[in-house]
Amino acid sequence: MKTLTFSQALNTSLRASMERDSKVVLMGEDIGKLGGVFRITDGLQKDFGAHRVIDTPLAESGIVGTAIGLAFRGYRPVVEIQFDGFVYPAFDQIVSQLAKMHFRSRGNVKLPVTIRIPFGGGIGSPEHHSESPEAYFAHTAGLRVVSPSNPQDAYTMLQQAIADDDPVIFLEPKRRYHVRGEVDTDLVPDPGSLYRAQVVREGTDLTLVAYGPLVKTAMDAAAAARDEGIDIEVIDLRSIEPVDFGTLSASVRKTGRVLITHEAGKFGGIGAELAASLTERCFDHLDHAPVRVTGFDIPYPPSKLESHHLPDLDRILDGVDRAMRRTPELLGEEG
Amino acid sequence: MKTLTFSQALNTSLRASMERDSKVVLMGEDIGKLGGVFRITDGLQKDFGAHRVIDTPLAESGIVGTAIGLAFRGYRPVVEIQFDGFVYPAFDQIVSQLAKMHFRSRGNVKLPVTIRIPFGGGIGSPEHHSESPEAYFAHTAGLRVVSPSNPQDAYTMLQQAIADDDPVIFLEPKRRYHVRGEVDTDLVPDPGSLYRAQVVREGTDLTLVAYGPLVKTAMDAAAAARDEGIDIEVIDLRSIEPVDFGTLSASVRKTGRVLITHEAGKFGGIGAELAASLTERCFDHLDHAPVRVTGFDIPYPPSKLESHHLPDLDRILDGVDRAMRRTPELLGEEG
Amino acid sequence: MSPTFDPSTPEGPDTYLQVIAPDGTRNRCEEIDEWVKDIDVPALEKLYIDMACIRRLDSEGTALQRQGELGLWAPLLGQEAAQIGSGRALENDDFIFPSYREHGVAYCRGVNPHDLLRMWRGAAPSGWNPYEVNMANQQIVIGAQTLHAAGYAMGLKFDGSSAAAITYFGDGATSQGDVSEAMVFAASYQAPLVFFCQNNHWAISEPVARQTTGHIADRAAGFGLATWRVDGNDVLAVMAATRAALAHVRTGSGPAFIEAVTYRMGAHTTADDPTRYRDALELEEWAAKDPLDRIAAHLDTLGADLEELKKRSGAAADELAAGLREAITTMPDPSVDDLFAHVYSHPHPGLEEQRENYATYLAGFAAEAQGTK
Amino acid sequence: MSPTFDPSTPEGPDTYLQVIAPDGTRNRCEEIDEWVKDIDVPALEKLYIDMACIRRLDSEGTALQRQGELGLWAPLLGQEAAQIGSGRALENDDFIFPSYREHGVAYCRGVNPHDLLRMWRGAAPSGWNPYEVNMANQQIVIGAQTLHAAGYAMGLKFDGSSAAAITYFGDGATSQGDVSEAMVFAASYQAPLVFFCQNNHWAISEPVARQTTGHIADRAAGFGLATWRVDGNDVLAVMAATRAALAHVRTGSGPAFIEAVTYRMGAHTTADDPTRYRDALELEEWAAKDPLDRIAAHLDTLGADLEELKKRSGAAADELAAGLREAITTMPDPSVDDLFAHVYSHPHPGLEEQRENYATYLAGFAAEAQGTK
Ligand SMILES: Cc1ncc(C[n+]2csc(CCOP(=O)(O)OP(=O)(O)O)c2C)c(N)n1
Ligand SMILES: Cc1ncc(C[n+]2csc(CCOP(=O)(O)OP(=O)(O)O)c2C)c(N)n1
Ligand SMILES: [Mg+2]
Ligand SMILES: [Mg+2]
Repeated sequence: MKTLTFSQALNTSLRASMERDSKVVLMGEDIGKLGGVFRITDGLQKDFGAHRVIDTPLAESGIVGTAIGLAFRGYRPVVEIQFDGFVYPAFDQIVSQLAKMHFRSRGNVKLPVTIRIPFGGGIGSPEHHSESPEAYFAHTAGLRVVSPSNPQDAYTMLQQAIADDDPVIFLEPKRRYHVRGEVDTDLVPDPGSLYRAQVVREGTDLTLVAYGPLVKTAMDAAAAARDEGIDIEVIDLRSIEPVDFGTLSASVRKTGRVLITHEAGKFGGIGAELAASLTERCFDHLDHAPVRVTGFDIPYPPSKLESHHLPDLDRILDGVDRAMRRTPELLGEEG
Repeated sequence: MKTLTFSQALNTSLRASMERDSKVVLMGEDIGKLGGVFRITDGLQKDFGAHRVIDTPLAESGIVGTAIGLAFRGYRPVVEIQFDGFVYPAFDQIVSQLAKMHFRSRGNVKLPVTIRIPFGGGIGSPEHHSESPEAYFAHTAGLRVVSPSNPQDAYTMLQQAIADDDPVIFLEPKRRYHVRGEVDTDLVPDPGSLYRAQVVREGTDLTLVAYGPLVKTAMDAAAAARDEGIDIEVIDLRSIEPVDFGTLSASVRKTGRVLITHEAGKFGGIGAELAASLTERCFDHLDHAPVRVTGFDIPYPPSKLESHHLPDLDRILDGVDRAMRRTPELLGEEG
Repeated sequence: MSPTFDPSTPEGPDTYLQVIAPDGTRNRCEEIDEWVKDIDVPALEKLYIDMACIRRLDSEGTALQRQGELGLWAPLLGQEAAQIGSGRALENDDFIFPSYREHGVAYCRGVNPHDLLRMWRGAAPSGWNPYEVNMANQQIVIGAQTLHAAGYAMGLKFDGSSAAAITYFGDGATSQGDVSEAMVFAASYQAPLVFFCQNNHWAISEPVARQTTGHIADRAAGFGLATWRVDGNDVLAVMAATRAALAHVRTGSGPAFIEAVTYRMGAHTTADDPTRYRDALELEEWAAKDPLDRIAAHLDTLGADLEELKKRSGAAADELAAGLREAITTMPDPSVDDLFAHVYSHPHPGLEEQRENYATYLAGFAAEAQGTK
Repeated sequence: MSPTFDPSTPEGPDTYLQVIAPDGTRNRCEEIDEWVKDIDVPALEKLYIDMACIRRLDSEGTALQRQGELGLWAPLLGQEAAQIGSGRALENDDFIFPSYREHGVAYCRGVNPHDLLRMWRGAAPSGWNPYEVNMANQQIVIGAQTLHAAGYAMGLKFDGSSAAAITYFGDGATSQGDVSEAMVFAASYQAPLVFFCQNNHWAISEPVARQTTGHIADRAAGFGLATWRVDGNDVLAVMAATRAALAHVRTGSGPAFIEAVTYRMGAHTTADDPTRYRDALELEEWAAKDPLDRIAAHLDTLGADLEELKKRSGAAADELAAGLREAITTMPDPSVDDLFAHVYSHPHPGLEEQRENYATYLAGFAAEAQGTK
């Protein structure tokens, strides 16, 4: 057991993956000497060389496209996209190439590419530095999408993602990078555990589903609700695609109420899929429609307004009150 | 009243827009002499000149990016993307620029750009020619997304989209291009009607929501269900973003059951948002969870398999049976 | 400081490298002559037969589409020299990243008839196993494959391999950002990659002048690539330039670029109607530069037995055509299982559910049909 | 056929156009001399004052960020000549599409202090109204603005306007597909657009050699653009080349490209630590090429009163700095309404609902705070 920050856990995890498999190469802008703008790759180029920690030209389509080519050749590239908002130039390569190559080649070509994206807001940055693009990727068949919420998962899940033969979009909640936690670097994770959700707090009254940056907020909300006599079960989704509906449904059947929270906009966000699927799966057990507490459907706002945009403890509790039918419904809704 | 095919209606609509406003310019690959691969712009370059019907270099990011620049200069560009699967190279320009410029410029810069995309399957094409990317755009704040299902709407909605000061993604159900229908070219549409859904068949037992290519299939399913004694209300969504929840909720509160169908994959598709929102809005009126009948979560399959992938009359009826609790639920679901 | 090139200038030995003129005479072409000095009459005859075979392959493709056996076909007519000249210059372990029109290159790779037609029939998303023939599957998204090639070539370099990568694309593709980025990456890492641009003058209905105001090869030079601009209808010039470019990239001196100036004599695809946008005169002009005729004329000057050659090439083409027809009649239709297979490399619970639900649904129909429902 | 350029070769009059040498001596530079023959001592002094002002603007930006008044700042230190030389070459109706570092160009446009700082403070997504100053808002997505500029310039051409467009971007940006596509489009339509690349040698931690193996200007030439490669620390050379390029594009002869070779003396942004990736020696080398010092030295040779000039420029800079500080203290924080305003240009029912629901939610807190809930 070591105490590591979230970013140290990722760094250690990359190092372990590179030591284990010489085909693992890192690619991205400024990941070499600088160690990446978030220092996740700090020291790795020094230790593994410029052919394994590859500073790339400034072109995201090029980065993902050449990562695909390297994977074609038997490499296992781990791409860093500098910020969430800069993944879109690579969208075509991700959606039409990375996601579809295994299907296109009838299983002949595997592309074990991991795309690491520091995502989400809360760090006071200008435009394009705080986005939550997970719904785009989750809607794309052929991709797997995961997001760790704590240093231990950061450590374990990243290695699992890299070891996976399918392309994985790995979303790192950047505002949690500095958070410290216990990390067992000897832990041998269950095979398949990468795609399992985790009940991080048991409860009986309502299921609260969060991932990445908001798991901590969800836990805080559950603690606060406890004081008001509401016993919340918190689930860390961990895998956004596939979703571990077994774990989710079991919880919702028990509690009868579910609240989903994410930073991304509401319309067509992951919350929509979770709400729709859980309604399909648990309709007769639901006491209230699934509630979504999300970012607004706006471009990510300037930093002086981001605290309004991001779901926080109060907004989650407000959602809980609605789910518990303690407050009036929103415009257009009914209880 | 004229009888026009869907494509003629679009062509006539473009012509009318160009005659009305000299700032309307068309841009795209092969839209000049060839008239586009679907001939939607047939004859327009001859009549309006190469500066108004602009054959572009083969680069979608370039097309959308320069359309933005033209709009900056006061033009009203209508972009044709040759096929759905070729819009992704332009994704960054659409999502980070087109969608956000009005917000970024604090309302100073309007980008009245219409992006026409022939979308959906059913025409026996190879990869990338049959996709349904609507969920990506609908999840993007700043864009409006519409899809006509018949020649009259094709004619009216396209002019409305072009006249709109916001960017509009205009999805044309390509497999319906050859369909004929009555078109009133003198019709003066209600302002705002572009974003309204339409009840195209009244019914009492179940609300069936479709858009674009599947409205016809939905109508056929409703007719078939009638024979089995089920009275289906069919709604043509027309506007995918914003959604006319007023019309939808009123119907669902009446019928208590809703089925949503689209060609796009299920996970994170528009059906998820509609199901989640309608559950929020009509929970106490629902007799069954909203049912989704959609494409599978796979890359669009080769043409010899596409009939399996595309929702058809039988699959919709199967969904109706589930919604009516006439057949067992699917794996993992409950009634 | 502005370029003075007019893309409509007539092409000839002044504007590109040419070894065999359209009338069959042999030019001296210092820049590349040495690379084909081993090509004697039998070797030339072999190239001729290859070109005749892929011309037949192409006409069979079009015919099969007309007969409804294929969903679509992208003709290569006119581009035989570009594809055979380059395809035959490659070593077996060189890896190819093609676009969708390189049936001739696939033929050089020994791709079998089933695999050649599978995708065009709509029976599968692709044809062959890339690793069996060292050639990636067809790429439909214009330009996307060039980045894969750049990455693969980076891998070759990291591995210390002596193999090279080559990527094929068209004149239209040069406008795509991906192609420029591929040049940036390949140059930045000095990767052993040959960019092979078949400038067939058209991107569907758009002439090459819409994509560039200068020579495509000059653009590549600006990215720091070694470049060759060759007569793409001259199989020897293409082979020579490709060999030269491959030799260049194998030394580790960075990527190379070949612009093969050729012409698409047919439609863009069987869904296209080129009479809407191009001039019959242009076609005539290019017909006079036919890749096969000029090699035949050249062989004639060397005293080869043309009649015998045409017999041999006809027989080879017939055999190929028979193989294609046989492949079509014996190709099984895909099954419902193929819908869900290979989306992921290991099970995905959501997709498994969809697969099982759909199987149950289909079984219901079967049961109904048998009256057991 | 391979380029022999080594990006680490020392720069000087052999590799770029230079009018004033670092030591203040005046070179003859035939290619562009004529374009600045009107620049007399008072005009030179004005350019010096401009550069001094934006250097102060820049140090104020950094200071304000350190004091927590700004969220971020992107220093332009070292790039004063590139920005003033080009910015002062423009006509008022020329339209600018900048990146994020062109504070100096915005200053030339007369953008007021509030608007200069608004975005960096995190108070709004952008600063000014583009149509008031003929300059688009800052662009953060690398290279994206070059396509907007190309489209705008196409519009200028369609309109028969005599104005031009200019777009600013960095050396790193040249790798982005969008920048290549912008050159393709601008060339294809012969649009009146000047591409202005500030090659400041670094893209955050990556040296320009990662992006290209040759001169950036040569790449542009390959796209058919008229190109000028100038000493970007020489305000006269930059002004001359920009005027020449503008004149070129205004004639309808197609787009132009300027590579201004300069150096980013500061950090990439206030969030960056350049000591992690670059050498102090390199900084020293470039400090010796300072854009202000060389103009002062040159003015000295012309007999100008330097002391008086520095007094004047100091006063102008002080005034600008005072304006910036005043702007910061008087800038209102954005309101919740700004969250929802301008997402669309006309009402959107879904967003309206969210806005109203959020207002109700906030009102609940206010009520609670007043004990009325
Ligand atoms: C990204 C993308 N955009 C558009 C298309 C549609 N399309 C298919 S082929 C083609 C023209 C290609 O021209 P070129 O690159 O010259 O190759 P050629 O067909 O002449 O071999 C176009 C526009 C596509 N396949 N991909
Ligand atoms: C598409 C995109 N990718 C990555 C980034 C992150 N980023 C911001 S500035 C920068 C370097 C830019 O270098 P250059 O173009 O040389 O401009 P300079 O900063 O030197 O002025 C990077 C990688 C971005 N803003 N946009
Ligand atoms: Mg072509
Ligand atoms: Mg730079």
